[in-house]
Amino acid sequence: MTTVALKPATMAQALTRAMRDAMAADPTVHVLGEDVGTLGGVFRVTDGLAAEFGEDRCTDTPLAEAGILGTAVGMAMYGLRPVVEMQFDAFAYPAFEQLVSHVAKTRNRTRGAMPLPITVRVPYGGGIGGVEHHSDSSEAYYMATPGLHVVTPATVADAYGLLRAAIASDDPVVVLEPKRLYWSKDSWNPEEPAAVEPLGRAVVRRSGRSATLITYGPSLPVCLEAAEAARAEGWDLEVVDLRSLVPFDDETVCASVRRTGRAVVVHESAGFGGPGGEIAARVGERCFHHLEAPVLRVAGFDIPYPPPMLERHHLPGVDRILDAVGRLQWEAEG
Amino acid sequence: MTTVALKPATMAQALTRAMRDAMAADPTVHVLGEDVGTLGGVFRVTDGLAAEFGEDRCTDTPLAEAGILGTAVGMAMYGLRPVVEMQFDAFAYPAFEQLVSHVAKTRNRTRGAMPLPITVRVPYGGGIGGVEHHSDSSEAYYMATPGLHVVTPATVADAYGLLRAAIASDDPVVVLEPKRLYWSKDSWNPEEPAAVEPLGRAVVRRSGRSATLITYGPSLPVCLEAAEAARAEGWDLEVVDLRSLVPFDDETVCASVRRTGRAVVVHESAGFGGPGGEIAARVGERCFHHLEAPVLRVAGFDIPYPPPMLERHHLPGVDRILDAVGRLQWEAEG
Amino acid sequence: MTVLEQRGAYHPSPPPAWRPRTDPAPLLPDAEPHRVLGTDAARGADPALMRRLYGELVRGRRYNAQATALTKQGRLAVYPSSTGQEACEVAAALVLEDRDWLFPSYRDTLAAVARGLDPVQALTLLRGDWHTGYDPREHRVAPLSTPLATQLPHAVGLAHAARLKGDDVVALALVGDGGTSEGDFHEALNFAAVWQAPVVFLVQNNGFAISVPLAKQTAAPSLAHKAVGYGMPGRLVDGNDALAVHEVLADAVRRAREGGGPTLVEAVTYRLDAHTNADDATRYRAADEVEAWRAHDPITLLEQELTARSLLDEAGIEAARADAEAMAADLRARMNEDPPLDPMDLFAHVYAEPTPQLREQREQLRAELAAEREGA
Amino acid sequence: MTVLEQRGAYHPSPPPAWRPRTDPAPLLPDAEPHRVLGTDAARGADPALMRRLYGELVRGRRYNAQATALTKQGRLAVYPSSTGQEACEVAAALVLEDRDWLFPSYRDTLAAVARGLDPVQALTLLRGDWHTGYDPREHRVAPLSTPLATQLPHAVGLAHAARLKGDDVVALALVGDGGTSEGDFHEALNFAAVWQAPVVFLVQNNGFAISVPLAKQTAAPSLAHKAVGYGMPGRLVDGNDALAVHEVLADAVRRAREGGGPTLVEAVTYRLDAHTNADDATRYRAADEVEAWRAHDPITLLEQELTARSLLDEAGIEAARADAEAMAADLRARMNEDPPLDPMDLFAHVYAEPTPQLREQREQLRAELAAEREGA
Ligand SMILES: Cc1ncc(C[n+]2csc(CCOP(=O)(O)OP(=O)(O)O)c2C)c(N)n1
Ligand SMILES: Cc1ncc(C[n+]2csc(CCOP(=O)(O)OP(=O)(O)O)c2C)c(N)n1
Ligand SMILES: [Mg+2]
Ligand SMILES: [Mg+2]
Repeated sequence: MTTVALKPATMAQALTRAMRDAMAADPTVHVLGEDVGTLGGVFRVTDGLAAEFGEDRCTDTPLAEAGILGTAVGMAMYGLRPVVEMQFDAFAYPAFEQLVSHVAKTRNRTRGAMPLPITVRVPYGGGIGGVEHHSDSSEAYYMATPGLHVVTPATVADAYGLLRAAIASDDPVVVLEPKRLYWSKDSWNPEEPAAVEPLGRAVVRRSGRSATLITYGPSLPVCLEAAEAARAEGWDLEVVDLRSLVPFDDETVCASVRRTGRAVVVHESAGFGGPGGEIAARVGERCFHHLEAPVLRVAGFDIPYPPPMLERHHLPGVDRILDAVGRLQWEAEG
Repeated sequence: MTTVALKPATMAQALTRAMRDAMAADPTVHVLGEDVGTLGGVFRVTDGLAAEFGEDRCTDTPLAEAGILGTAVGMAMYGLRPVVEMQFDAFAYPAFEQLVSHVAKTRNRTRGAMPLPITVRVPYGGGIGGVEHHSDSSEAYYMATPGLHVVTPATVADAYGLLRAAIASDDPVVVLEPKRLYWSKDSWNPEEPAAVEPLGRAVVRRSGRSATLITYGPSLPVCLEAAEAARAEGWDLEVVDLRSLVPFDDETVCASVRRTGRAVVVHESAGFGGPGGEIAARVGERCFHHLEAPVLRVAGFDIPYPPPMLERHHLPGVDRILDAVGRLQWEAEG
Repeated sequence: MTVLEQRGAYHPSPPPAWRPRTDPAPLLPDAEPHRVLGTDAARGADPALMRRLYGELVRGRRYNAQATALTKQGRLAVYPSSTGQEACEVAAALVLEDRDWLFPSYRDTLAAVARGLDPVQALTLLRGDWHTGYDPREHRVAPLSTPLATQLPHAVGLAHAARLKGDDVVALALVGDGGTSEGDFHEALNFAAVWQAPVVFLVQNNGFAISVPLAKQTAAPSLAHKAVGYGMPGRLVDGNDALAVHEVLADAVRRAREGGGPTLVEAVTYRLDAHTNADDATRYRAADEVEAWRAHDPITLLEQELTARSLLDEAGIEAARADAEAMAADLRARMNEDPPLDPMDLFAHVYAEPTPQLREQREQLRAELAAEREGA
Repeated sequence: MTVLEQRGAYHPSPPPAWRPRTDPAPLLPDAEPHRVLGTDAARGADPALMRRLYGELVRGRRYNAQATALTKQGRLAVYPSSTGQEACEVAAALVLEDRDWLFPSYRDTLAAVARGLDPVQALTLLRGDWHTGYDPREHRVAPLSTPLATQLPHAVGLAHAARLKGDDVVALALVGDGGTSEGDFHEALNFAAVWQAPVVFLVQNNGFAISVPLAKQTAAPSLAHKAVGYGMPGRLVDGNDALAVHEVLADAVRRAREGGGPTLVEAVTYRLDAHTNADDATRYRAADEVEAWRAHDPITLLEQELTARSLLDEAGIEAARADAEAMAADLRARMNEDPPLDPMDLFAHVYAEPTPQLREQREQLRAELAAEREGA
């Protein structure tokens, strides 16, 4: 094995590369969506694919999300592997019926005779100063839909690995791409075969003994920053990056919480009815006797996503995370 | 006050009566949906409204759910109070974008200048032998959408009271009507003014000391039955009927759990990402030091709703509830 | 040149040089529904096809009656009958080649059966032992679609995929008059036209969407007129004239196969039975309306033509009936047996590999069932 | 008789007596977009209207330039310019009575401004201090709609409600060529036609949906042809001819007001700027295409007509420019001030009464802000 120099790349570039490699490796992989062809997508994530593989492989569709996902279902029925781009989180809602009633259920409906290997890419979340409908965190909707896999990368390498794994999966996978990490950079070697992550594995991003921050996607960098800041308060925080919301990696999460005895779930999606409820409930069920304090949640408020000038007050930041850590009943410890 | 003889009625009749009374009291109340007029709805819940109030007040729409909810938004903008019927749970999905991006957000979007007093009635849940798409429990989607109220009656009186309150509310309310309770009967006095329940209040349906069953809608009768059966095992179960999922009545729920020290959340919606996660997490956060055992959940499996002949295996029944109660670490108690 | 590039580059021109993208005239349906039976054109029709259609219509009518009877015996959860619409169902099935695909709605089990599916398999959804009783790829019949119009984009996507692969495959999708109001109808037809996908849309306009009559569904001159707005031809046909439906569909299928793109066909027909066995049609329509349509029965129409041309005699009619009876008897017998059920199937097909969570739940159910068996 | 009953009872008839529900001929758009400027018809036009339109076009162009400039200075989060489309924006605003309602899309702040809204209020969404900066009921301007075509059913519902109340109100809804592909477009137009709602749909076909040209959006002869499928008239107009747009819209509004039902108008125009300030239009279109459209500029077209008819001279042109400059200077000055912001607003309008959960969260934020202030 030759040593390959690691090259810095953005998450957007890693996602592009994942599609390119998948298209080159498998002629049944097709990309479709609004503006994905000539323009290369409004985030340029499909940049160059139409030029390299032609318009039939990377197709600008009419402006109709149910139509995009619905035709993708038909294409998958005929043996293709469609990769669909929804332009923004809130613009995936028109496709909700196709997603819930067909994409998620067709394998089961046909007793496995007709799996639908469809990847649905959804740029999601806030923090980019977008106007209304451009910053929704919609993961709760997808998590509550049996039949879907739901993954969300937080690092450049995972963006590549999870998207490759999603496209390779014989089941539908919703890939939630954190918009505000699109331009985050990292050194990363796409030639490394290990770059293709299996779906369903969480990872400990930072080891610590005091408490566990359970997070994913756009909130990972915030949690890592909080963990650094927590050292000043004498807390040594562990940070778990879920990467896959469905299936959920109980093993990694619970192993961490059993070790630390305390946990805070962090995400920017609204708290009520959000992913954190499921996560905190699971941890509560499975780690009850290891818990020194209730599992707390730091989440976006239960409000429609705010306008750009107010979003910083909504998004969980370092202070709000540290505040929650501070409420983990430390006095009760010793 | 004269004494009025209580008359037995079905939940469906109480819902009809609620709309009739609201329409008689307020000329801005309009009912619209598929087959709600001449036919009186496939469940006959709007029976007689078109005859009594005319086709303009109770309108058969074209077959298009986004169109129904979207036009209801426009009607509400002009000062009407539309009551929309979605024919079955899964057939509300085409209206998802209108619901999430407009119905839930317009008051906030306009700083309160343009509230949308829309009631969205959704017959939901299984247990009626319906074929696919006729038995979905979709409450997790609505709960995760800030700006919506979400209520679900489990009794005949609440069906009337909650629907009246929903129609009277200046905010959008999703009324989840448990299909399998449509024909449940109860003695009930619609003349009683107290019949109009305020939104957001849970109620203790059965007092007990051993543990709390937290439930709502279609699972309430099952929980009450389980509580009866539990007596044989020596457990005295309290049963809380949430009635309102949004807003959530932390007070009533937590008061009960603090008293009993043990809790099981019961619903037929899929467990993962379902309402029970939020509920268990809240109870865990708020009642941590009162809990003798982890908050457990009894829910539908994480699968697409099964075909009629297999649904009984999916739906939480008495045995599955008692089994969970049995796992509440009783030995640890004394 | 790729398939999609064939549609030609976009050369926008300022209004002074504006011209329509497509000539609308050939897209417009004729003023009257196309008819063959009872007209001179019927004389040119292929006797073998006519006999074949006749046999299938008679079987179809019997199949509908049998399935409805099975609901009364609790052997089907529900049955949406296509009685009165058999000409559409049967023509849709017969017009396709083996390699083509059929996309039925929940009302179209008969089309699936006429295409060759075992009726017991076709009825699985409505019997309630599973959602789909056949392998769609084996029969090239998509699962019956319950959410209205959602199957239409599937048909477009499949047809498009086949064309991309260079396969000579046409998709035919069925939808009701009510279904044309759904957004998915619109999006599917638009995608089909833009992509020039080899797909045929057959709207069975049976006058009602459950209780809602056509006048509350649309104000269009006809449903076929919707085609113009997508740039595809719209065709109007007497949906009770099996020969006419077959002819119009055959034209559309040929056109699609030759790369001419999609067609929208509206077949004007009538649902003689209630919406389903659970529906009470007297609440929203008068008996005389139903009777008027009975006088235009698809079987009678074809039978008259066949007997007038001496292509069918009493014996032939008898034979068709006997064949239908045999099918019904077999169906009855097999539906009267309880289908095999395995509760573990609930977990088997949600994903290729069950998630850890599903594995846990599977074990829970397994234990419960074991306890149940012990208790029993 | 109720409003909805007026459409008449449903009398279905078997195919032998089939007839179209509506005569399609009058619904079809003309073969050429309607034009007034530069034709004999312009001579009959009202000079006052022409001058008014001209003044607004000049203001509109300046408004677009100013708003785009504000994005560069970080004073707007984003701006989707309507440069080149001012004739549509302005005519849509001017054609309405005070009591009528306008339903703009995200691109149509200019229409709102031409209707009389304070530009600072109209730009609130794009500035980013709140989602809507005005009370829709005060101005009868619905919030700018970002999810494409979702505002169309709102317009239908509002117009229908007004009609039910006996009010003489028309709703005019704006949508782009791309938006016509959405299911909501279809459902809205169908509801409007079935209910005969007093609503006018104006499609600004500016050739592109972001990067996607019309040829990838539709294969229809024109977007106006979509009207036929709903049973409403479709009208095609040169969208850069302000007089023509105004005339066609005025006809449609009058028709709607008189109970004649909805109309679909397609205005053929062109987006001269990029999709938004964040877009790079050179990635998907050539400079000469843009130049060809510049030669058909809505302001020049009207200016030529006005000067040819001596309704406008250099001084008049100067005055219009000066007026536009003053508006721009005022807008610039006010947008350069930071808008007042109160984070507590996040909780104030989610519901009429905040839920207990929101009250908790509000207190949390209040405490955080207090701590922040102390820390600072
Ligand atoms: C999206 C959706 N909405 C509502 C329904 C409930 N529903 C089932 S059949 C039906 C009427 C369908 O009418 P039409 O399309 O004319 O078909 P037909 O029943 O006449 O064959 C309705 C409203 C559904 N199945 N799917
Ligand atoms: C439902 C939905 N899908 C996608 C988008 C993202 N988007 C914003 S503008 C646009 C193109 C709109 O094109 P068109 O309707 O022609 O209007 P124009 O921008 O030309 O005015 C797209 C795809 C959106 N806003 N809403
Ligand atoms: Mg029908
Ligand atoms: Mg456009």
